[in-house]
Formats: sequence, C-alpha cells, structure tokens
Amino acid sequence: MLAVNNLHVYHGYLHVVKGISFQIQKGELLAIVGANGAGKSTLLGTLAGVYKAAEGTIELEGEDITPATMQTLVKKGICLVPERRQIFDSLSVKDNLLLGAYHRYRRDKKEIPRDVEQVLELFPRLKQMLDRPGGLLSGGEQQMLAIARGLMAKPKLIMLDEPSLGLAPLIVKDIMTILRKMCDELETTIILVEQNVKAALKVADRACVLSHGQISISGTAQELMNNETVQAAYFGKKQSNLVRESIS
Amino acid sequence: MHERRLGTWLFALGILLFPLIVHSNYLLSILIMIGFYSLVCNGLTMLMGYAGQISLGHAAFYGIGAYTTAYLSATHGWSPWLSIIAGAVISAFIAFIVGIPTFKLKGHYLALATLGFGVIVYTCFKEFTSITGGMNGFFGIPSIKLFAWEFSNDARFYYLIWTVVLLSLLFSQNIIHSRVGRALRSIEGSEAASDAVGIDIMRYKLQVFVYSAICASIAGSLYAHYVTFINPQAFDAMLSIYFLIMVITGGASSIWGAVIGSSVFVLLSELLKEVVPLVFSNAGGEFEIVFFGVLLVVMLIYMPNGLTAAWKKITGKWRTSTTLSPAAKGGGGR
Amino acid sequence: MEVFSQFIQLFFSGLTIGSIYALIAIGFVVTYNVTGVLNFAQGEFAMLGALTAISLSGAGLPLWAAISLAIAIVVLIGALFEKTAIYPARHSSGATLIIITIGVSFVFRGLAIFIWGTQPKSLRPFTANDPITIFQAVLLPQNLWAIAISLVGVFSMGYFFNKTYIGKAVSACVVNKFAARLMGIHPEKMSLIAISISAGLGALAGIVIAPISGASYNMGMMLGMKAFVAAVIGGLTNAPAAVVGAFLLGILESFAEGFWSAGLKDAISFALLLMMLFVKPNGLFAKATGKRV
Amino acid sequence: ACTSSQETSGKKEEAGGGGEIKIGAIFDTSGVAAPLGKGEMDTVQMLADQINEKGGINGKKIKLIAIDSKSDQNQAVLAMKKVIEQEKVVAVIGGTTSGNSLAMLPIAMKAQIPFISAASSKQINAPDDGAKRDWVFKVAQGDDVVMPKVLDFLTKKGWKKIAWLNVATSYGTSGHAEFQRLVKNYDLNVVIEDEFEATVNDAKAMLTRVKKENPDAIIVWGTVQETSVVVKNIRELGMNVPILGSNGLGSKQFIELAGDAANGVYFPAGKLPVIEQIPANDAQKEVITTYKKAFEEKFGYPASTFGGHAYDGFMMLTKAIEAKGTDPKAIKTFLENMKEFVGVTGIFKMSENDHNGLNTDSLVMIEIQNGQWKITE
Amino acid sequence: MKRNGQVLLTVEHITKQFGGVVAVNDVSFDVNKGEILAVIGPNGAGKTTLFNIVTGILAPSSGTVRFNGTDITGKKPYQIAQLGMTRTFQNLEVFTNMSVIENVMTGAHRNMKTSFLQAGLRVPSVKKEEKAVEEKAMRCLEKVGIAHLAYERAETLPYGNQRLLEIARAIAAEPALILLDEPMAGLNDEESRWLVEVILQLRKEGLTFVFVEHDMETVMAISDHIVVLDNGVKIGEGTPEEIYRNKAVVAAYLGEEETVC
Ligand SMILES: Nc1ncnc2c1ncn2[C@@H]1O[C@H](COP(=O)(O)OP(=O)(O)OP(=O)(O)O)[C@@H](O)[C@H]1O
Ligand SMILES: Nc1ncnc2c1ncn2[C@@H]1O[C@H](COP(=O)(O)OP(=O)(O)OP(=O)(O)O)[C@@H](O)[C@H]1O
Ligand SMILES: CC(C)C[C@H](N)C(=O)O
Ligand SMILES: [Mg+2]
Ligand SMILES: [Mg+2]
Repeated sequence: MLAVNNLHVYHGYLHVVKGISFQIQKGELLAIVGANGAGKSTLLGTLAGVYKAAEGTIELEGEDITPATMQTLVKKGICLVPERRQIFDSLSVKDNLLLGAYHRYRRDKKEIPRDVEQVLELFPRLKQMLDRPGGLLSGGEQQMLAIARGLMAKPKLIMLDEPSLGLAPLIVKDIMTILRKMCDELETTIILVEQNVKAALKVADRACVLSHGQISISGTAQELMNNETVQAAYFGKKQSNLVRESIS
Repeated sequence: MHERRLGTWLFALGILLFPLIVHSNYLLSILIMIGFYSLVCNGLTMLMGYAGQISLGHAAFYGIGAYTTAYLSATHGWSPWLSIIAGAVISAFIAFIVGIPTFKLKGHYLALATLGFGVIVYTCFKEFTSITGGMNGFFGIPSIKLFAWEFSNDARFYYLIWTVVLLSLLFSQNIIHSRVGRALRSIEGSEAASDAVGIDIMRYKLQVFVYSAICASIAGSLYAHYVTFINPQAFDAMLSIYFLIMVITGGASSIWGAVIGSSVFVLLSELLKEVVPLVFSNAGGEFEIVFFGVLLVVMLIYMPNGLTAAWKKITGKWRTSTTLSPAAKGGGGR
Repeated sequence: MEVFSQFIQLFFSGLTIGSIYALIAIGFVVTYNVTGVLNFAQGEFAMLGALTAISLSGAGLPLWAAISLAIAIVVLIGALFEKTAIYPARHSSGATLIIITIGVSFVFRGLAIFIWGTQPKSLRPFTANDPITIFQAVLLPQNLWAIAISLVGVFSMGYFFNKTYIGKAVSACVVNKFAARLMGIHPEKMSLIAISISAGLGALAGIVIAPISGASYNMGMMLGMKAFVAAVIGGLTNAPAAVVGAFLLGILESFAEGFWSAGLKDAISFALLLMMLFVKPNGLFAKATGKRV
Repeated sequence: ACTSSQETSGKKEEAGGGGEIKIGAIFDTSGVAAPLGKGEMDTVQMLADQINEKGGINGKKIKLIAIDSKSDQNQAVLAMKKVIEQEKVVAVIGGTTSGNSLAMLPIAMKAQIPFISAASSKQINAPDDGAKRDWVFKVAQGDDVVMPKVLDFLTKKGWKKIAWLNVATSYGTSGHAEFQRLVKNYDLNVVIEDEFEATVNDAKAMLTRVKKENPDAIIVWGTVQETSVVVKNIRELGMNVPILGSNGLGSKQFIELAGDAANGVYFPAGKLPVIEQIPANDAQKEVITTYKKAFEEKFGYPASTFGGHAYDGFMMLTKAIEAKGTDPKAIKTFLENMKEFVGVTGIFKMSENDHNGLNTDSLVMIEIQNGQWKITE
Repeated sequence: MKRNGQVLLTVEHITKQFGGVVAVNDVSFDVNKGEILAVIGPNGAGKTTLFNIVTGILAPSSGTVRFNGTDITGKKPYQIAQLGMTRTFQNLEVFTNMSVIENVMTGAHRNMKTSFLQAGLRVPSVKKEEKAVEEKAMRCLEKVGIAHLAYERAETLPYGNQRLLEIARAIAAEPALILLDEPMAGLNDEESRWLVEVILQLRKEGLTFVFVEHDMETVMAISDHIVVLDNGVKIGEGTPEEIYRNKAVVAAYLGEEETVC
C-alpha cells in the first residue's frame, strides 16, 4: 500500500533521515522505535507532507505522492496524529472532533455525527467534556482527544507519534487494542511510533528500529521482541547502583 | 572588556565626532530628533522587547514630560534642569499608578488600556487650557542653560541629547545583563515559569514600565526645550504608533534596535522628501506616504525581526540575546 | 419629559455611532479570527469603499450599482492586500504584522489623496432621508440603515462562526495553524477569503457612513482605531461581542458628550471602558480561552 | 546630503547659475489639514512657474523648496530647519495650520529669516504674552479681525442668545479664545459653549444640550467637513435657528457636503467665493478674478480663500525681492513698510506693529441660499 | 501508614471546582522532609490541578496548604517559590528566548539581591553576584548532565534535555521541595534512567520531591510514599508495596493483569 524508497530529509543542514526504505501492506501495523532524536517524528512528518523530502519517493497505492501538500495527503486518506497533541485549544472537544473529519465533510455530512458517537465510545472520558475547550483538558485527556480526532478522519493510513505519552497504563492498553482492531476489522494501515516499546511490539505486525536516521533492525514484531540488541536497549530494568530493589 | 562595551564606546566616539565633520544644522537637527526618539524607544524596547509588554500610549509620557517642564520653567520660572526632573518624577508616579491595574491585563487588553491612557492624557493636554494652552499650544519655553552655557544652538543641543541617550543605553544594557534583565525576559518566555522560580512579575513589569515612562518623559522635556513650542497634536495616539513602528523596525530584541529604528524612521521620511520628487516631478506629500508605507511593508516582510536581527544574521554574529559567550568565559562546557 | 427625550436622542445617537464602529469592528474580528492579524488598515477599507462608491455614483451609475461595484472593487483590493502584504509575512510575529498593516494603511491613504484629492465628499442617502420623530427625538432613515446593516452583519457572522461547520474550520486556522493543515484545511486560502470579506464589510461600512458624515481620504484612521477598541472589548474573536462592544462604545461616547462635554467624550468613554476592564481583566465577554499549565 | 532639491519650476536651470532665488514653501498637503494646504501649495507652485516663465525676478529664477509638513508639528519643524539651514532660503511661506505655524516660527526668528504664515491664529503675529514676532508675518485674517465681524453681525440681526461650538483644533480653540475675549463688549448672552472633534460623525448628542437652551443663533467654528456634519445634525434635530459658520467655510465643498442643510448658514469670508457679486469698482476685483481663473484652469478644482492666503504671501514676497533683492533683513523691512498691497484676501496695510495688516473690510458676510453664496449685510 | 520524619508540606482537605467539574475533591496528605512522594492516578484525576494549587497557580475552592509550617493558601506563586518550593511543568515551560545557562540563572533569582537601580548602575556587588550565580548555574547543569549545552539556545534542545533543563532551573533556586509533573514523559528509557539517578542523588543532598508520573516502573522504583487520586478523590495512600496490593488502585489505574517490571 505504502512504499517508501531511499528517503532523505534535512532540517536546514541537519541530515535527519538518511535513506530509509520500507513498505507496508494494507491492514498492517508497523511499529517504529528508536532513541530520542533518531528522526522518527521527522519521518512521519515527511510521510504526512509536513517536511519535504530532499531525495527519494513515497508511493501510496502505486501513486507517487512525494511532493504533495499536507492537505492533498489528507484527502488521499493519510492522517497524522502528531507529537505534542496539537489540539485546537480554544475550540470545544466536540468541535475538535468534528474538524477531524474536515476533509470528508462535504461527502459524508450525514455520517459525521454518528462517527463522533462511535469514536467517543472508545474514549468514554471525553464524553463528559464535549463542550469544554480542548485546552482545559488534562494532559492525558488532550492526548485522547488528539487520537480520537485522528480517527475521525477515517483514514486509510493513520500514523501515530507517541500516542501513549502522558496516558495512564490502563488507557495505553486500551488504545493498543483499538489500533489492533482497526487493522483487523477496518483494514486500516497503521504506523506507530512509540517510546513504550513493549506495548508497541505487543500489537504490531512488523517493526523497525530507527537509529541516526537509518533503519538498523527490522522484522516481525516477534523477531524484534526476541532480538538481543532490542532487549538490551529497550527492555532493560531501570537499574542503577542507586535504585533500590523494587517490588513485584 | 566585554565586546558589547566596545560597540558602545565606538558608537559614542562616532556621536562625538559627527558634528566636527558635518556642519549642517539641518542634519544635526535630524540627529537631534533621532535622539529624542531613541531615548523613548530605548525604554520602550525594554518594555516590549524584553518584558514582552506592548504599549500604545507612550506619547502620553513624552507629552507629560514636555508639558511639565514647559509649565514649570516657562510659567513658574524653574530651572529647566529641575523641571525636567520634576517631569520625570511625575511621569514615573503616573506610570506607577496607572501600571498597577493596567498590568493585570494581558495582550490585546493591555494594548487597549495603554491606548486609552494615551487618549485620556491627550484630552487633558487639550482641555486643561489654563495650564497647557490647549490646542493653541504652549509657547515661550526657555532653552536649557548649564552655568553660562546655553543649549540654544543645534550643535550644543546635539551633545546634550546624545549624552542622555548614551547614558540611558548604558543603563539599559546593564539592566539586561543582570538578574533584573533575566527576570524581564523570563516574563516574555513564560509567565508561569517565572512565577514558579519566584519572580514577582507584577513588580518587574511595573519597574520597567516606570523606567520606560521616565525615558519618554525626559525625551519629551528635552524636545520641549528644543522646539520651544508644543501643542497637544504633537502627542497624539499616532505618535505612540510611530514609536511602535520604530521599535519593531529596529528590532525589539536588542537595545540598539531603538537607535536604529528611530534613525531609519526619521531618515527615511527625510530622504523620501529628497528622492521622491526626483522620480516623480511635481509629486506631493502623498507619494512620500505611499513610498514610506511600501518600504515599511517590504522591509518587514524581508526582515520580520527588525533591522538589528537581520544585521546579526548577515554578519553571523547571532548568538541569542545572551550576554555570555563561551569564549568570554574560557570554555565553561565540557 | 425633556430629559427623557434627550435620553432617547442620546441613545439613538449612540446606536448610530455604534453601528458604524460595529461594521468595521466585524471586519476586524473576521480577519483576526482567521489569520491572527490585527489589521490596522481595516478602517482604510471603509475609506476606499466610500470614495469609490462616490466616484462611481458620480460617474452616473445608479446608487445600488455603484455600491455593489465599489464593494466588489474593495474586495479585490483586500485580496491583493492579503497576497502581497500578509501572505508573505505570515510567519512573522504579531507585532510585526501590525506594523505591516499600518504601513499598508499609509499606502492606501497616500493613494487616496492621489486619486481623490484631499477634499471631503459625500454620497446621497440610500433612501429618502426625512427624520423620524420618536418622543421628540429624531432618527434618520440612513441611521436605521447603518444599524440594520450592522445587525445583519452580526447575526450572519455570529451564525457563520459558531454554527456552521466551515465557520469552525475557519476559526481553527488561527487557533492552531499546523493542526488545521493536518486536518486538510488550507489556512492560506482561508486567510485570503477572510481578508477579502473583511475588506468588503469595511467598504460597506464606509458607504453607509458616507451620507451621514461625508467621506475623505483620512476617515479611515479614526474609524479603524474605534473599531479596534470595540473589537478588543468584545474579546477579538467573537463577532457578536465586538458589535456589542461597538454599541457600548458608541453609547458611552454619546452620553459622555450629551451629559458632560464633547471635548471630553473620548477620555470619559475610555475611562469608563478601562474601569470595566480593570474589574474584569479577562474582558467583558470572557470566554474560557483554553490556556492552562 | 547634498542631493538636489525639488525643482518645481519645471524649466531647466540656467546654465550660468548664480541666478536663482530660493524660497521655502511648507504646507500640509496631506494629513488632516490637507483640504486647506493642497490649494495653498498648488497656488505657490503656480505662481513660481508663472514668474519663472516670464524670466524670473530681476533675471533670477525662483527655486521653490516645497515640503509637505503632513499636518504634523515635527515634520513642520524639521522642514523649517531644512529650508533655512540647508537650502538657505531667503524667506519661508507656509504653516497651513496655526499649530504648525507656531511651532515653526521660533526657528525663523532665531535664524532671522522672514516667515509668512498662512494660518489665522492671533498668537502667530500678536501673541497675548506680548512676545516679539518681528520676523513673522501673517496673511490670513486673524481671529481678531474675523470675530468682530461675526459679533457685529449678530448684534445687527438682534440675535441675543448665542450658542458657541468649535472644532477641537488650534483653529477652533483660538477662535474660541478670541470670541470669549471680545464677547464681553457686546450685549450678547452666551448660553452654551462646547467643542467637537474634527472627526465627528454624529454631533446630535452634544446638540441635544444646545437644543435645550433654545438659542437665537448657533455659531459653529470649524472647517468644512466637521462643520457640515454639525450643521446637518442641527437641522435634523429640527432646530431652525440661524447658524453662523467660520471663515473656514469658503469652499464649495461645504455646500456639497451639507446639502440642503447648508441653506441659511452665514459665514464671514474673503471676497473670493463671491467675487461675481462684488462690484466691479472694488479694488480687489481684478486680482481675485485673475487668480481664480488661472488656478481653476490649471488645477481643475475650485480656488479657495486658503489658496488666496498663499497667493498674497507669495506675491508680497516677490515684490519685496524685486525691490530689495535677497537680503532677508531688507525683505523684512520692505514687508513691514508695505503700505498698501491689494491681494486676494484683502488690502494689506502692514506696519512695524501690525504684521497682519488686515481689517474687517476685507471680509464679507455670506449667506448660503439655495446652494449659492449670497453676500448679505 | 505512619511515617517518621518531619512534615514539610501538608495538604488539607483541598477541593477545586471548575464550574461543574470537581477536579480535586477533599484531598489531604503530608510530605515529609527528604522524602520522594509520587502522586498517581488515571488521566484527569486531578494531579496537575493539585500541583497548581500547591504552587499557588490556582486558588483552591476550599482547604489549606501548609509549607514548612506557614499557611500558603492563597499566596501568589512567586511568594510560594520564594519560600523554597519550585516545580517543573507537564507541558514544558522553558524560557525559549534565553540560553540554557540563563534559564538556570533565572532559577536562582530568589536568592539574589540586585535591584533595578543597582543593576542599571552596575555597582560592584552586581558583578560579584552575577559571577557567583553563573558558577552556581553551571554546577546545577553539571548535576543534571547537560553542562555541555550551557550556551545553546534553550529552544533548540531536544525534548528530553529540556526536561532536564527545567529540573536544573528548579534546583538552582535551592528549594526545600521540588514538584515534578510527569518528568519522564517523552524520555526514552536511557534518559529516564539517568533522570532517576539525578533525583535520587539530589534527595541524598537533602531535597524533597513530589512527582506525578504514569511510568509505573519509575514510580515503584523510587518513591517512598504514594498518593493515588481518581476523579479528584484520594483513593489510596501508602508505600509502593501497599499501593500495589490495594484493590481499588489496581482496578482504577494499574489494570488487573498488568505486571510491573
Ligand atoms: N524543525 C526542526 N528544525 C531543526 N531541527 C529539527 C527540527 N525538528 C527536529 N529536528 C532535529 O532533528 C533530529 C530528529 O528529530 P525527530 O523529532 O525526528 O526525532 P524523534 O526520533 O522523533 O525524537 P523523539 O523521540 O524525541 O520524538 C533531532 O536532532 C532534532 O533536534
Ligand atoms: N481550568 C479548567 N477548567 C475546566 N476543567 C478543568 C480545568 N483544569 C482542569 N480541568 C479538568 O479537571 C480534571 C483534572 O485535570 P488535571 O489536569 O488535574 O488531571 P491530571 O490528573 O493531571 O491528568 P493527566 O494525567 O491526564 O495529566 C480534568 O478532567 C480536566 O479536564
Ligand atoms: C480658516 C483658516 C485660515 C484656518 C487656518 N488655516 C488655521 O488653521 O489656523
Ligand atoms: Mg518525536
Ligand atoms: Mg496532568
């Protein structure tokens, strides 16, 4: 469905993405993990049209979409749930959700209210605060809203940038389940960037590790889970000589 | 010696030498005008660029300074020096009183409140005719004397105003590179965080507002003694907006922006008077306004952070507005 | 009885003045709401609209045609303004943008002198203009036009921004431009549309005033300033509140002038407004802003 | 700094050089006072061109240093400095508004350059504090000349209860000051005094108070635009009292703006607006007719009394230069001793103590009837 | 439940309402000197709101907060900070218009004396003070491990380093108590491990911490005492072990089969 070929991206003079290639099938969930500053957000941003690729191509269902703007990509069914939430602070939660469906508003005017209901089923907490300005929500609530808004777009391809940030463990689990369901039931394609590697690998079909702008390891989620390097880097206990024994 | 001090001294030297090289009184009078504006903008830059608080009412303090000194020196025969100081004290006091409720407001409300303050003061100049002479204006303001030395010609006045400007620039610079300056900038960076490290935001806003009012007041007083005639029209809301233009075109993030902005503003309008008729013979003032507007817009489109920022970018000297360079510190990093 | 009729008269006067401020203030809010730009050239659109309409009707066009054509022309000017001055500077800070609009207002004013000269001009009233007397206070049909048009303006803008989907999309642009793009909204397009519409509203305002107070190249400055005040009182993002602000300002001015003195009216009305603001520092029509830490 | 300055004569300079006379002209051709200043500036430029076409004064061309002071005091001061210090003009004509004239004149005094102001305030040439103004001349009728005309007219008509309204500019307030000073000598009862902004849109609020006082006549002291609004509002409120305007209404624009409401407005003015009605034997008839015709042909808009002020100032100046050369002191002395100069504004009789030289004879009272100016006495 | 030690912060019956929403409902607890106390709970439980009340950004609808023996309810944030309590923010509030070290020097504001006039005239004491503060700031940066970035512009730092910078700024004030709102959010494992070490080291030096965190590994690993909020109500309090056994907490927050570590 999506094919990325030898992608290079710069921030000014900083070479951030250095020749990345990968493919995703329809209905697949790809997890991308990697250290801070590895270029994960930049990669997602480029796929969504936020940044321009200096080199390489991105193909969506056979069509080259490399130079497209954010807006055309949204129309084509690509949706990004970005870093730092980026909700509309002074608009109500409901309006935030409605605007998530902006690109298909003219087409599906009738369905949108129903979709709002459906999305809210996934985040019952938001139901009680539909009229509250988004900016007044708690950090985690805002994160839920950002994800919910992304879902409102009913995209073919949804990319989530650290969706678990600031969310309570229970919710993280729920979200992961929902994502899995979307792949299985709606055939949505998903790219998931996560610091919470364990949770991400649990639901992903395939995964890759990004380091210094290049894919260093890739394979099925299971393979990565068993990979020693990954285990060492990401499943290490929070241990140090100072940390005392923890319970459990 | 800090690099920044070097710049200041060079600047001072330039100021000192200028009248010895150029003898035109007209050019001096332009530089004197620039001096008045630089003094106002110096305070205003501290307020806007460093503390991030907008003011659309500084023409009021400029006017208060002018009228106070005019009234005390012309009507009551005070020494101009004393009356200028009195003007500064009154302005400071008014700034303090007005600032207390005003700085509870934020953003556009603050802009509105300062605009309103300017309008109210302007109305007072206009209506309290027994003191100000109303719209007819106030004339017969004496010129300033230092012992037997009268600041009556342009060259002498030039040195007077630029000495004051330099001193105030130095003062501002010292402020910026101190705990007070950091506190001011932190307000612009994040009020919540400056609050959280124990900075009394209100107090610093007030202090810098009072300081900027004093600068404007002294500039206004000197202006009054220079032109010897004042009229409320010279202190209306438009002047406050001109100050704003100067600060922004100069670049609010540097104290030099004040000088550069005022220079550009004054020189540009003077230059257009020369150049526009060469291009369009028989053109009236309307063309100057058009050109001025166009240049202003173009300049800001290409240099959105003002001339000083653009200059720093060009010369590659842009370091942040910070005071401390690693070099000066002998390499603090590891 | 006399006091009562004076009261009514002052009220009518306030409404008239208020409606003039209101029409320009709506344009101010529409621009701000979509682009985040405080457009200090908004008053100049009124000037351009009024003078264009006067010229056109002077050239023999029927009034309604002159008015529509003038509005259309000013809309185009607005679009041009957006393309050449606002769009290229869209990444600049708010203060810089303000100064840019002030620069543009200089340009408009200069060009207006060039085209129309400095002499004031007037337009004939939209309809027969015989005073209507209510409790010995008079009201002119042209004033009613001004009030009616501003009310229509409020309701349509209020409806547009708060009730329509597209209105929400438009306001989303200024709240968070990046997120708006992520949703597939084109902030640049919206900005163009919003500024053009504001220009049209401004032109309409100018045309409505022209029969009341005449029109000249420098009328825009004062109107823009008052509209700014009205818009800020209303909180800048809320068109109906801006209109309430405009009427409040108009009525304050009118009563200050009627009961004290015309010379002091600006000072008095400002003093009262500031007093209100000091009591309610978050604006008279405070809405939750969506900011917290 | 030595770029060549604006050359308005439109003719190429004499190759030999040495033959030009620099005169400063500083008027407000933009800003609030532009409706007055534009005509003033156009007039002096026209006159300079005319003279230069005829070969200049004593063979020397006039070089006009024309600067728009933009209705701004600072601009005016800088412009004055510029023409005197840098361009070294022999004399300056200008100062559209009283405020600007007052701001500029100290510079002329210090530099000892004759300055001819086109504004009206009495403070310009004869300040209340008695300060000296020996280098300053004034060519518009001062308030002290105009106001008696108005007050006499009121007395003659027998209107006793008077309401006074003036625009809040230097022009309006200096008129007010003069009114207050003189009205004591008349048997008049001033029931209300107030002022309004130059930007007024609706003055009904203020006028409700006037209406309550029920005056016999209302004086509205302002220039064209704001006065038209106030006059319209007076009529709209159903007050059918006589209205007296100022000498700032001498322009057709007023009738156009105020429409029907202009009918029945009286105002004092120079003779220019009603020159057709002035008998042919009037000494000013020819001067005014010629000026008016030339101006209107050249610029395509009606000549005004304000342009007339500029005309008088400029002509006096050229006369002085013609007679005495370019020495400022000589020019000043010549102007001071100008015993009779027939101008557009009036017949000037200058002296050392009177740098205005006009009296009430230069004014006529005009009534607007059916949109036309009619002399009335 | 009984803890030993000297009480530093007391929260008593704090309630906060926003219109109809009760964000914090009658919450009380103590913080002892030298302790690390974690506040946990589901999203929207009221943790950040509680922090905002303690630090004076919000006024509580009812209840009192006592710090070091003084009642600080209703005091302004800067007054509270001057008493020795600083904080970091969930959504980062670094001074983006300054360099890293200036951020930290600003943190030391409360212990400096220079007045406006003194600063403007640059009297000798100012110079001395500036120098001392700069050195102190550098030490703070060293403590959190970003001294090499001292002269960078703060806004160019990666997310994780900005969090460390906020902590450095908070300790530069030499406070008695620091409140951290989700300090680990957005940090990778390595960085959060480093941060844990930093916190433990500082505690050794006598600082007291209250922090909010969703990363249960960290919470369980370093906190001495935990307070659990849900829907504004305190539903549990105790040592990590106690909390882990608390049924209500597990149901509301941790999830049944979740295994920590
Ligand atoms: N707009 C930008 N301008 C300049 N540099 C940038 C910009 N955005 C990111 N960078 C730099 O590019 C590099 C990669 O950043 P990116 O945000 O893609 O990393 P990431 O893998 O998403 O990290 P994180 O886990 O912190 O979100 C970093 O070094 C960052 O500092
Ligand atoms: N100013 C406000 N107006 C209205 N509601 C508010 C306001 N501030 C917070 N709330 C609500 O109060 C509740 C508590 O918010 P708070 O930010 O304290 O939660 P939190 O525990 O920090 O959550 P998270 O873990 O998601 O950060 C939330 O439901 C939030 O929406
Ligand atoms: C009527 C005019 C003579 C007014 C004059 N220009 C002034 O402002 O003083
Ligand atoms: Mg990222
Ligand atoms: Mg929180």
